[in-house]
This record gives sequence, structure tokens and C-alpha cells, in this order.
Amino acid sequence: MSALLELRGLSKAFGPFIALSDVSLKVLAGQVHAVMGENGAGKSTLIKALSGLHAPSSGEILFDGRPVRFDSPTQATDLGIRTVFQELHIAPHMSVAENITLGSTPTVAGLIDRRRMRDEARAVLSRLGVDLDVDARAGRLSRSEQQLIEIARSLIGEARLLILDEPTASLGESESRRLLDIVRRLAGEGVGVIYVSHRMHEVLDIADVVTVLRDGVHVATHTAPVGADALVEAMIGRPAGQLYAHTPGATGPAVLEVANLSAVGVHDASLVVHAGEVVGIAGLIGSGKSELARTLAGLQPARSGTVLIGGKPCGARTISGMLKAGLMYYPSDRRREGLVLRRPLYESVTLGALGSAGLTRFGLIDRRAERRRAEELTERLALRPADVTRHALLYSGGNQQKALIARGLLRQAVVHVFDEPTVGIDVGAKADVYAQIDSTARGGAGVVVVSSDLTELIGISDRVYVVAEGRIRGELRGDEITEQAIAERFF
Amino acid sequence: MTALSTGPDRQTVTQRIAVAVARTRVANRLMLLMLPLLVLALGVAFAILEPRFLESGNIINVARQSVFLLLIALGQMVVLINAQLDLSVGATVAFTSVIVASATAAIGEGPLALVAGVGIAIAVGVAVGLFNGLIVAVWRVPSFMTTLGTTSILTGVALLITKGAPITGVPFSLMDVLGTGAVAGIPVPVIVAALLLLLVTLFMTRVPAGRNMYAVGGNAEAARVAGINVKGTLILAFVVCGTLSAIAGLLLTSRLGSGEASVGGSYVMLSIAAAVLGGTSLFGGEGIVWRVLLGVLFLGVLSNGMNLLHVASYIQEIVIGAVLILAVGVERLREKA
Amino acid sequence: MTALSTGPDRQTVTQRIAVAVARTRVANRLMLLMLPLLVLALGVAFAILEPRFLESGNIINVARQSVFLLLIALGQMVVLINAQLDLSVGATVAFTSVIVASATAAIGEGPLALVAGVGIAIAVGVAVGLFNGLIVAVWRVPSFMTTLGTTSILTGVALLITKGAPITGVPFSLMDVLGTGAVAGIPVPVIVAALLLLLVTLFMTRVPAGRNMYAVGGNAEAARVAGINVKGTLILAFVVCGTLSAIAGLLLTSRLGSGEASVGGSYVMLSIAAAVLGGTSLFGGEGIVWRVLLGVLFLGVLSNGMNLLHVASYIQEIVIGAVLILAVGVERLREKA
Amino acid sequence: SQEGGTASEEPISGDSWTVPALVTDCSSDDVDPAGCTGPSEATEYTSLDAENVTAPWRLCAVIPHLKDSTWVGVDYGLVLQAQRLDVNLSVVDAGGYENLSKQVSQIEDCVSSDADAILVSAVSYDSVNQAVQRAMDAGITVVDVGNGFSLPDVPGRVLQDYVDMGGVIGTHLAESAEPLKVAVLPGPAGAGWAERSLLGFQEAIEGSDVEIVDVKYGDTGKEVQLGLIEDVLSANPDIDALVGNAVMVESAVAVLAEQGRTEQVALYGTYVTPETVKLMSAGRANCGPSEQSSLIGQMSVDLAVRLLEQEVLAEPPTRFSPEPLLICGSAEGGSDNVESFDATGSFAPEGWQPVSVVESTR
Ligand SMILES: Nc1ncnc2c1ncn2[C@@H]1O[C@H](COP(=O)(O)OP(=O)(O)OP(=O)(O)O)[C@@H](O)[C@H]1O
Ligand SMILES: Nc1ncnc2c1ncn2[C@@H]1O[C@H](COP(=O)(O)OP(=O)(O)OP(=O)(O)O)[C@@H](O)[C@H]1O
Ligand SMILES: [Mg+2]
Ligand SMILES: [Mg+2]
Repeated sequence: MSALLELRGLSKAFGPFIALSDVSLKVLAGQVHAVMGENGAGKSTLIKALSGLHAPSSGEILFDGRPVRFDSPTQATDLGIRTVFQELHIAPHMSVAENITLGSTPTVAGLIDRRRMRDEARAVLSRLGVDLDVDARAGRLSRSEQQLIEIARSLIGEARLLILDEPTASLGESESRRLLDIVRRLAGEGVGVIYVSHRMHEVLDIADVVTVLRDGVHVATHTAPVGADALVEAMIGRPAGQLYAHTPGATGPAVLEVANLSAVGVHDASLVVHAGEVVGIAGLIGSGKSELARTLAGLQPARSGTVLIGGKPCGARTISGMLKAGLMYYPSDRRREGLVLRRPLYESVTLGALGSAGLTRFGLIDRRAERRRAEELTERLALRPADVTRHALLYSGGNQQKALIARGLLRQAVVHVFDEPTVGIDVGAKADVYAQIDSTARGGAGVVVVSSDLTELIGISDRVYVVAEGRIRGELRGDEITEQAIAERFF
Repeated sequence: MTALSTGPDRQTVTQRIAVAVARTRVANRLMLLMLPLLVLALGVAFAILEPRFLESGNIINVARQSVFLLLIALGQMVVLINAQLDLSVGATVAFTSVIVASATAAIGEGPLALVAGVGIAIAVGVAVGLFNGLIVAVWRVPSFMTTLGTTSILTGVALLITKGAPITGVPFSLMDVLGTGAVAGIPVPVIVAALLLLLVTLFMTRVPAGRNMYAVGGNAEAARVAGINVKGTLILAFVVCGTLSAIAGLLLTSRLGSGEASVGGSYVMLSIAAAVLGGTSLFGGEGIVWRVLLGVLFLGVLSNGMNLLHVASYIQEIVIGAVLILAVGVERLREKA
Repeated sequence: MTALSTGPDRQTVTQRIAVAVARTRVANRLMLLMLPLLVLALGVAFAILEPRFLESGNIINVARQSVFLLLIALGQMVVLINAQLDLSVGATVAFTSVIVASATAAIGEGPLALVAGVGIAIAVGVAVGLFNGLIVAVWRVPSFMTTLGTTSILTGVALLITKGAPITGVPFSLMDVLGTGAVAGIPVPVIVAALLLLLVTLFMTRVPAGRNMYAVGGNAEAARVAGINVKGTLILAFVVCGTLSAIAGLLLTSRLGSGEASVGGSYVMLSIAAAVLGGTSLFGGEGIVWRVLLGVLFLGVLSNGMNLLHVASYIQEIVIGAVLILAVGVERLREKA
Repeated sequence: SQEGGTASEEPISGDSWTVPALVTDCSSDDVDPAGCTGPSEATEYTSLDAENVTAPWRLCAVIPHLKDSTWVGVDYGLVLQAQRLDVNLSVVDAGGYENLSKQVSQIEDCVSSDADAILVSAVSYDSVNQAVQRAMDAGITVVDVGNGFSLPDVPGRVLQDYVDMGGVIGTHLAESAEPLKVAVLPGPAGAGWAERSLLGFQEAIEGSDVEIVDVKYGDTGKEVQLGLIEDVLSANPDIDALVGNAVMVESAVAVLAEQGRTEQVALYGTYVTPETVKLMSAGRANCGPSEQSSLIGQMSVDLAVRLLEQEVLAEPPTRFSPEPLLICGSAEGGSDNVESFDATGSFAPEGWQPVSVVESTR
């Protein structure tokens, strides 16, 4: 069979930085071709070059055996290339239906056919098994819901090559499984698929071929079946170590006590976190687990209930009040709530902590100290490239996430609340983050981890609360924490 | 662990949430209605204070006065939705005025003048829009700078053409139809504006090219990735704005009977103000045509009413300033409620 | 396992990339240097065409003229970095002018007038800034609307106070020091502006509150989540801008010896233009103090040079318009290269 | 009764007054009927007696703005005479010279509010013609006040053409018979008055030893004029005089003092403000003509009522102008007359608050 897509010696440089160097690969029709690699390995860059978003510095792209050059995404779309990019592309003020049909709006006589537009959107959403109001304003939805819109958009119309860049990064188990089914079906119908993910089991599950990139260089292409260990070794250049760090130890006194907390999306939640303890919060998409974390952090007002930190009632329940009281919150959407994209990365690391972290002298910022501190912290999480003076925007998704995690290390907090801390982080870095979380807990802080990744929760938590419809539906500890036990409490 | 306030039982919470949600919905509805209500309240207040306010002559006056600003504000709204800004609307009005007056004066009386006037105005508007649009979209010069530059260029050229004096001799065939003409008692400019209002509404809500502007302004990268021609969309937006401004210039010239290089300057800020009053965001992606109409009417009624009430002009300045802030502020309060 | 790499040999690729990289680096350096180079080129061109351009008297002229715009543009930049806009800078200048002139004229000659003038100007600036800032930050009225409203209110009040006539009798103790005074041949206003320039630079780069503005403008939500007091930051930005504008108003009043309600209008657009020329983004989060200085100098040199060369006013309008676009456009070209 | 301020503390006498004036017969052959520009004769203008006014006429005045002493002076004159004749008056301003369509609307508002007479101070020479024509067609008496507009057959005009204002100062310089290099800063480009003052000046100095070496337009904001003056002085080191708008004169004094060129460079206005007059008294500015704005306001109300009362002074259409008064300060040597200048015909009293409504007590 001839290749649907072939890359020959593709390279891409951003200024002095070489993101892709001489990469060649082939994707056959009906084949699922996974691309793996560490954060910053060049996966997204490869995909952007294929979709007309970046012009390659050199090399050739052949589609159907013919050389093609994309100057804009439209040209790629016209050939039947559909892409879900790693970062969200949502028109915030438009409806879900409009976002899904963006660029391919159905018309009658030149005018938008609203009914057909909504029908098409509903149809594709139901294919994904998602129940979303197609008239809702897309900007108001949670990150995972927006992710589903992106995926839905790529499934509209006839695709010949479907490219998915970490589509499941912020999805829960069931949505992910559903997506994989669709991908499999499409491949069966002869669509070529490029699939990028850091979730090993997905790749093992679905890929026919796996290509591994490292530092922008093509390292290896394996044909299924492959072993996870071999892939990890190819990716990080050494055998996989232990992923989950979890040191169960004696827990101290309660550092966070929440009683009967209610807010938008949160109903009467009570929970407790002790010093030295990692507490997981599990729930389906839209279950309210993020809302719970955001309410705790003071990002949305509570209607009723009490929150004690270190046994003391906290003053103003605003984000800065909670920070002062000792609660550090890590948002799930790094682009929207985490980073200042057009400033040097170190500024995002020290954001809001300049004074409290001792980075000022006589009220003036000590810029050298600031940069050094940010370098130190990000080094622990293996930021790549390790140059913190680059704009945050220029980092790969996973590396942006690392900067966000590094910020928390700068502050003295008694409670750390992570919302989806490992979204888009590679296997190696994940281990670093888990180690970080573990050592934070061992250092005497209480840690709350909100996550859709059940294996992750099982791997690192001392206790898990399960949230459904805004209520805490169960509490599991120790050996009780199993996938099945959690899933049972989802409904 | 000591609870500071013993939470009410679950039933109550749910009920309370339901009430809160209902209240927010009502508040949202109210918010959408705020501007219409404000315009209405203003109208009623003036009508009580000064009965002449409601006389048909005065109402037609307000309508006729609002036409120019409406057309320009609509154009401005289209550009704003694309997260751009057009400061050259005023200069476009002036430039059109000078060109149309010179050309039609040269043509002389007769229906040809009317046709030529309309054609030339549209051509000028399209040309200015293309100029702005190309520089912004292709060259990626920020629209603030581009249109500020265009303003300066157009003003300079208009002054060169007129040598500082107004251009007279606009044929009556233009003035009598577009300036003072009326159909069934409704002035022609009002009819033209109404038609263009409908057209813009249709364009922005039902035509893909118009609808895409909300995506381009809301998230240009998303639009590009979805295969929308972002550059083309931007250029189109400036062309629409230029054309609407030029039509306003044509109507104004027909109304005044002369071509003037110094006309239109006050429309720049007013058109943005009217659009923002109507809920258009300066950061793009948001804007509803009929609300811009209300914004224009609000400004028109306010100034007409104060004039009828003989409010001193220094005081009018202060009142208008305060009301601009309050009108938007009241909506914000509702939003928070 | 099959390796697919069939591309050209690695050596060549790396070399090619290296060349491309080197080229981009040079281009990037050039880009940062574009504006200084443009200002320089302009200066050299004028110096060749008209030797008087370089006379010390003329250079002091340009410096002295640029002072007012510089102060206001710095304030505007601070506000722009916060993704806001201050249209009331011109009205603040006028309002300060009127208040300072009335107050110091009442006080009469003597050092007290000088102290009072400075104190009152700063108080006015802070008050106007607080007013704008509170409405924008707390009430969340868009800054465009707020400051447009403030402009109208301040102008109205200033006119009420002056009743359309300038306020005279500004004491010489004010005029001789702040207006025409000089230290070692350098005019006092230039020294004041230089000091404030340094202060603003220090504030925006080294003081946390200033640095936070880049975060608030770049991503307000991220700033909030990181515990930055977003409202306080916004209010502070408007206070800084108001104060700088008021100081410009004070210097202008001392220079002119009278308080005027109609002064300052031209600074609104010019201050934004200067800031944008200096690379400040209207969408917030970006802006460098010394580049704004260059933007101001660019505008000052351009207009001074053309006046020295006796370029006709109409033509000047056209040239300035074209140059505004080109100056930003040339940088964009470099960026693409 | 009135709103917006106090016109005068003293009770106003209804007696008639007489002032020297120029008159132009608009129907004469050598006069351009559009705008009624052409040669004029010296005459006297005698006002009505309040007792001869038969009705509480409703006058509606439309002026460009109230932001400088010229227009505050016109407003003062309007109000003064409306009070004296005990008629109704409302004054609306367009808020600036760029608001052409607003002024047209204001004229229409006057029509729809059943005014008996409209006093129009046009913001542009040609832009109000249609609206005025319609008002006249509706039987309303129209008086052209202050600025002039090009519609022929307007029954009454009271105005100073800025061509004449520029001409006065031009003639003065030309007659001084000294070779002079001057720069002219007329005011905003495209503004009728500014462009016309330059025109008048140019005509007046033709053939004389006065040479215009530079012309710079610019808004009448002081910061704008300031920059222009400095540049003009740099560009023309050998200049003898600056001629232009009053804001220019006010701003130039400081610059000249700074540069030590007060002695070398003379300052001439194309019109005057109370401040320029003070500067002349202080010997820091030279000369400028007063158009007598208050008198323009006064005469126009009187003329409007006169037309309404059909008390014919001269066969309409006629244009009256107060005599432009050339005022010179001590700096101008021989022609120094500033101390004898009576400002009452020119400006509102200091601190006078513009008034927008006068209600008749009839
Ligand atoms: N526009 C850009 N300018 C400069 N460097 C860039 C740009 N975009 C990406 N890079 C760099 O290119 C490298 C590859 O990034 P890419 O996004 O392809 O990584 P990735 O493999 O997708 O990583 P992740 O798993 O974290 O998403 C990164 O080091 C990144 O910093
Ligand atoms: N800004 C918002 N405006 C309106 N509704 C919102 C907003 N954010 C979240 N929601 C809604 O609140 C509900 C709970 O969202 P939340 O983010 O807490 O869910 P979650 O359990 O964290 O799931 P997810 O995986 O989607 O984050 C969802 O139905 C979501 O649509
Ligand atoms: Mg990636
Ligand atoms: Mg969530």
C-alpha cells in the first residue's frame, strides 16, 4: 500500500532553537500512527507543520505521493487533513454549535442554516457520547468540555488524515475510551491517523505504528506490538524508573477542614486533609470536582460552609486571602489561568510571590535572584529547554505545565491544591511531579490532587474523595482505592 | 474542628441555589433589557419635562440626526467585532464629502449626478477600507496606528483638494433626493439607514463571512486553524466600515449641500462610544447590531432632549460624560447581581 | 522496527538551519534597533537638508516640546500595559491647568505658589486617576467608556470654571522656575521629565507593583489566580497616568502662564500613537519605557524637521500619516524576515 | 428671567443706542449676493427702542461653541439685547466647528420649536444653506451672524468677514512701509475663519514690502500653537513678525521672552481676546483687530427684532458690520491706542457666565 502521508527530512527551527531536525516518517491509510516523546521533543511542532500552521524550515511533505506545501491551515483542510491541536482553539463568544462547525458552516442559499448547524453539532457530540448544550457559550465551558468541542470539530466532514495532539489530556476515562473507539472505527474505514499522547496505555491500545522523537530527532519507529518499557527507554534514553512516588507515612494534624461547603456546582461538601497526606479528588467531567477546588481556593464565592486552615478560620475568602492563609492553588488551564504567555517564563514562575519569596531588596526586585530561583525550581522538573528567559508562549505544553508546578514550590503553603497537575506531561516529568507532590506532603503540608486520571490518583493518594453532581459521594482509603471502587461512586 | 456557621440542611441549599439561579436568569434578562429601558426612561423623562419632545417633527429630527452616527457606528461595530478599531471613519466621511461634492458639481444637475454620487461614495469607501484592511491584515500594522495614519493622510488630501474652503455646487438632484427627500413622510436618509441596518444584521448573523468575524475577533488563531480566511475577513470588515462611513459622508454631503474637509471628526469617538454602549467589546468577538442602534438612539435622545430643555452646554458636557459611564455601569451592576 | 530516515544527510540540514538561524538573529537585533535607527535616520536626513536642525537652540526646542508628550505617553503606556486605555489625559492636562492657574493666581507671588502648584497638580492627577481607576477596576466599566466620560466631565467643569476665557495671573514664581527655568542650560521641564522617566523605568522593571502590571495586562485571570491584587493594580495604573498627565499640565501652565480649558486635546491620540510606535501593545502586557521615549522623539523630530524645511501644513498631514504607518510597518517586515 | 448665569447686575434700560457701522447693500451690482461680500459704506446703526417692540418674539440663536471669548462675547451681546428688548431668546451651540450636521439639526430644531427668527452663526460657509433656505421657506426670519454663509437673499446679516479682519492687520503692516518678513499662523486648516483671515492678509499686503515667509496651520489648542511657534522661530531666524490667531499671540509671548527675541519679533493677531489686549497694554504684543463680537451679538438681535417688526432701517437684504477696531499696544509706537480701547463692544465682562435662555416678561 502506498503512503497516504510521507515526510522526508522535515526540519523546523525557531530562531536559534531547532525543534525538529530531519524527521522522516510514513502514515498509511487506515493506520494509526502514534508519535511519542518527551515534553518539547517536537511532536506538536511536527503536527503544526503538517497542518499548515508552521512552515517547515526544510524537508518535504508528500500527500498521496504528491509533494505539498501548506501556507495556511485551509490548504491542509482542503486535502482532508483534520487536526485537533494540543492547545484549545475556541471562539469564546460563540455557541458550541458554531464552534463545532467553524470553518464549515452549513448554508442554504448562502445564508447560515442554523438548524442544520445545530443538528450536525448534536450528531457529532452524540457520536462522542457527550451531552452538551449546543447553544451554550463556548467560553463558559470547562477545559474538558472545550476539548470535546475541538474533537467534535475534527469529526465534521470527510477526513482522510486525522491528527490528534493529546486529545485526551483533559478528558476522563469514559470519554477517552469513546474517542479511541471512534478513532479505531475511522481507521477501519481507511482514514490515516496520527495520534500523540503521553498516556502509554492508550498508545499501546490503539497504535499500529509508534514513532518516537527525542530533542527533535527521529529516534525509532516501532510496529505494534511494542512494549511500554521499550518505548519509554526510546523516549527518555534510559530505562523507566518508578512512575508513582508515594511514601505512606504518619499523618499529622488536620491542615484543611471543610464543612458543609456550598457554591455554584458544589453542594454541602465536607472533607478533611491532614499534614503529610495526599488526598485525591475523583469525579467525571462536570462532576464539580474543579468547582470544589476553585471554591476552596477562593476563586469563586461560597454560599455557605466553613473552611479551616491549620485549625484557624481563614480571613477573607478570596484568592489572595487564601494564599495568605496558606492555601496554594494550581489551576487546570495553564494558558487561561496560569501563565503570562508573552512574558519571560521566569516571571510566570515568580508571579505574585516576588515579595513573599524574598526576591526583593529594599522593595526592588532582585532580578538576578529571581531568575536564579526560577531556574533552580524548574530544573527540578526538568524544564526543557532550560532557558527561563524565553517567553512562556514558546514552551511546549508540558513544559508550561512544569512552570506552573514550579510556582508552588516558591511559596510556603500548608495546603496545596492541584487541579489536573499532570495534564500533558511526559512520563519522565510525571515521575518528577509525583515525586514533588510526595516530598511536599512529606515535608508536612497537606496535598489535594483533583484529577481525571484514575491510575494517577490510585498511584499517589492516601485517601480519595469521589465527587458526583457536586456532592462528595464517598471516601476511600488505602487498599480500598481501586478503579472499580471509585467508578462505582461516580453515579 | 469548629464550624463557624452550621450549614443549613441540604433541602434548603438546593432551594437556595435554585432561587439564586432563577435570580441570575432574571438579572440576565434585565441586563439585556437595561439599555432599551434606559432609552425608554430617558424618552419618558424628556417627554414629561418638555412635551415638544414627542412631536412628530422632533422625532423625525432625532431620527434624521442619528442616521449618520448609526451608519458609522455599525461600521465601527463590525470592525470592533474583529478586535480592530477604525479611527479613520471621520476622515472617510470628510474625504467622501469632498470627492463626491467635486465630482457631482462637475457633472452638474441631472439624474447622472445622483447615480455618480452614490457610485463614487461607495468606491471611495471600498478603497479606503481596502487600504486600511490590507495594511492591517497583510502587513500586520496595528489597526490603531493604521487608521490614525489614514486619518491624517485623508485629511491632508482633502485639504489639498479643497485648499481649505468648502466645495459648493452640489447638484440639487443629489440634495433633493438624498438630503431632504422623503417617502411617505419618512426622510430618505432614514430609509437608507434602516435598509443598511437590516443588511448588516443579516450579514452578521446569517452570512458565514459575517459570522466568521466573531470567531476572528474572539480568537484569531482558532479561526485560522478552522480554515477561516482571517486576512480576508479582516479586510472585508474594514471595507464594510469604510463603505458605511462613505455612505454616511454621501448623505451628509447631500444634507449640507457642500463638500467639507473638516466634517466628521466628532464621529470617531462617538461611533466607538455608541458601539460600546451597545455592548460591543473593544477586545473583539462581541457585538449585536440592534443594540448598537439603541446606543446611537440613546446618545441622540440625550442630546436632543437636553437641547430642547435648554440645558447649558457646559452642563451638557458634564451630563453626557456622567451618563456615558452610568449607562455602561448600570449594566455591569446587573451583571454582578 | 524500521527506521524511515531517508532525508538528505544530516550535515547539510544542520548547516542550512544554522544559516537560517543566524539570519533570523541578525533580523531580530535589527528589529529592536529599527526605531532608534529610524529616529537617527530622520535626524541625519533633516540635518543634511537643513543645518539649522542641529543648532543647540533647535535641539533644546525639540526637547522642550517633547516633554509634555513624553510625560503623557509614559502614563498612557502604563495604562496600556494593563490592557486599558486613558482617553482623559488631554482633559486632565486642561483641568489641571485651570485648577493650578486659579489656585496659584489666588495665592499670588512667592515660593508658596510654587509649592502649592506642584501639590495641587499632583492632587488633581491622583484624584482623576482614582476616579477612573475605581470605575474601571471596581465597577468594571470598560476604560474606553470611563475615560471618555471623564474627559467630558472634566472639560465641562473646566469650562464652567473658566467660562470660556483663559485664567491669567499665574505667578512668576511658578513660571520662572517650572516654565522657563534652566539648570546648566537644560530647561527645568526637561530635567523633570528625565527624572520621571527614570522613575517610571524603575517602577515598571524593578518594583513588584509595576511588574505586576505586565501580568495583569497580559493575563488578568492568571494574575488573579497568582494572588495579585488586580483591582489595586489597575487603580494604581490610572493614578500613575493621571499624575503624569497632571504634571504635564502643571509644566504647560507654567510655560504658558495661563490656565486653559481647551489645552491638551491633541495629546490623547498622540500619546497612544507614541506608545504604540514604541512597541506598546493595545491589548496589554507589552511595553518598554525607553522605546516610548523614542516614539515621542520620533514624532517630535519629524514635525520639527518638516517645519524647519517649510513643508506646507497640508503636506505635513499626509507625510505624518504615511510615516506613522510605515514606522510600525517596517518593524513588522523585519519581524517576518 | 434667564437660566445659566447673570447677564448684568444693573437693570437694563430699554433705550435706543447708536454705533458706527459699515453697511453693504447685498443687492448692489458689485456685491457678491452669496454671502453678501463686497464694498461697504460707513454709516451708523441705531437700535430699536424697547417700547416699539410689540410682541414677545421668539429668537433662536445657533452658534459654533462657547469655548472662547469671541463666542462668549457674542452670547453676551445676544443676551443683553434680548433682555433690553424683552424678547425670548434661546442660544444653542454646536460644540465645535467640526459638528456641521449637528448645527444643521439645531437649525431644524429651531424651526420645529416655532421660532420667529433664527440667528445663525455658521460653522462652515456652505453647510447651513439648505437648512436656512428651508427655514426661510417656512416663513422664519433669518439673520446671518458673525461667521457668514453663502446663501443669497438672507434678509439680514451682522458679521465681520475674516477676510476683512486679516485685511485690517495686513493693511496696517503694509502701510508701515518697512520691509517685513512675517510668518502667518492662521489657525486650524480648513476652518473658514482661519483660511479667510489668511486670504485677507495676503490681499492686503500684495505689492507691499511685507513678505510671508512661512504659513503654519494648527489647532487653537495652546500646546499646538506653542510647538508651531517654536518651530517657526527656529526655521526663520530672521523673522520680524508673527501674525495669526489670538491663541498664537498669547502663547508666543512666553517663547519670545525665553529666547530673548521680544524686541526682534512683533506679534499681530487676526483677532483679539481680552488676554491679547492685556498683552498689548503690557507692551508684549503689538496689534490686532477686534471684530467687536459683543456688538455683533447685540446688533443681530436688534436687527432680527427689527425685521420682525418690519421696522425697515435699510432695504433688505443688507449686511451690517461693526467697524473692525484696530488695537495697538505701546510696542507699536505711534499707533498705540490700547488705553482708549473700550472693551464693552468686544467682550463679555470678566467672569460673565454664558446664558442659554432669556425669557420675555411680556
Ligand atoms: N513558536 C516557537 N518559537 C520558539 N520555540 C518554539 C516555538 N514553538 C515550539 N517551540 C519549541 O520547540 C520545541 C518543541 O515543542 P513542541 O510543542 O513540538 O513539543 P511537544 O513534543 O509537543 O511537547 P509536549 O509533549 O510538551 O507537548 C519546544 O522546546 C518548544 O519550546
Ligand atoms: N465558568 C463557568 N461558567 C459556567 N459554568 C461552568 C463554568 N465552569 C464550569 N462550569 C460548569 O460547572 C460544572 C462543573 O464543572 P467542573 O469544572 O467543576 O467539573 P469537573 O468535575 O472539574 O470536570 P472537568 O473535568 O470538566 O473539569 C460543569 O457542568 C461545567 O460546565
Ligand atoms: Mg505538544
Ligand atoms: Mg476539572
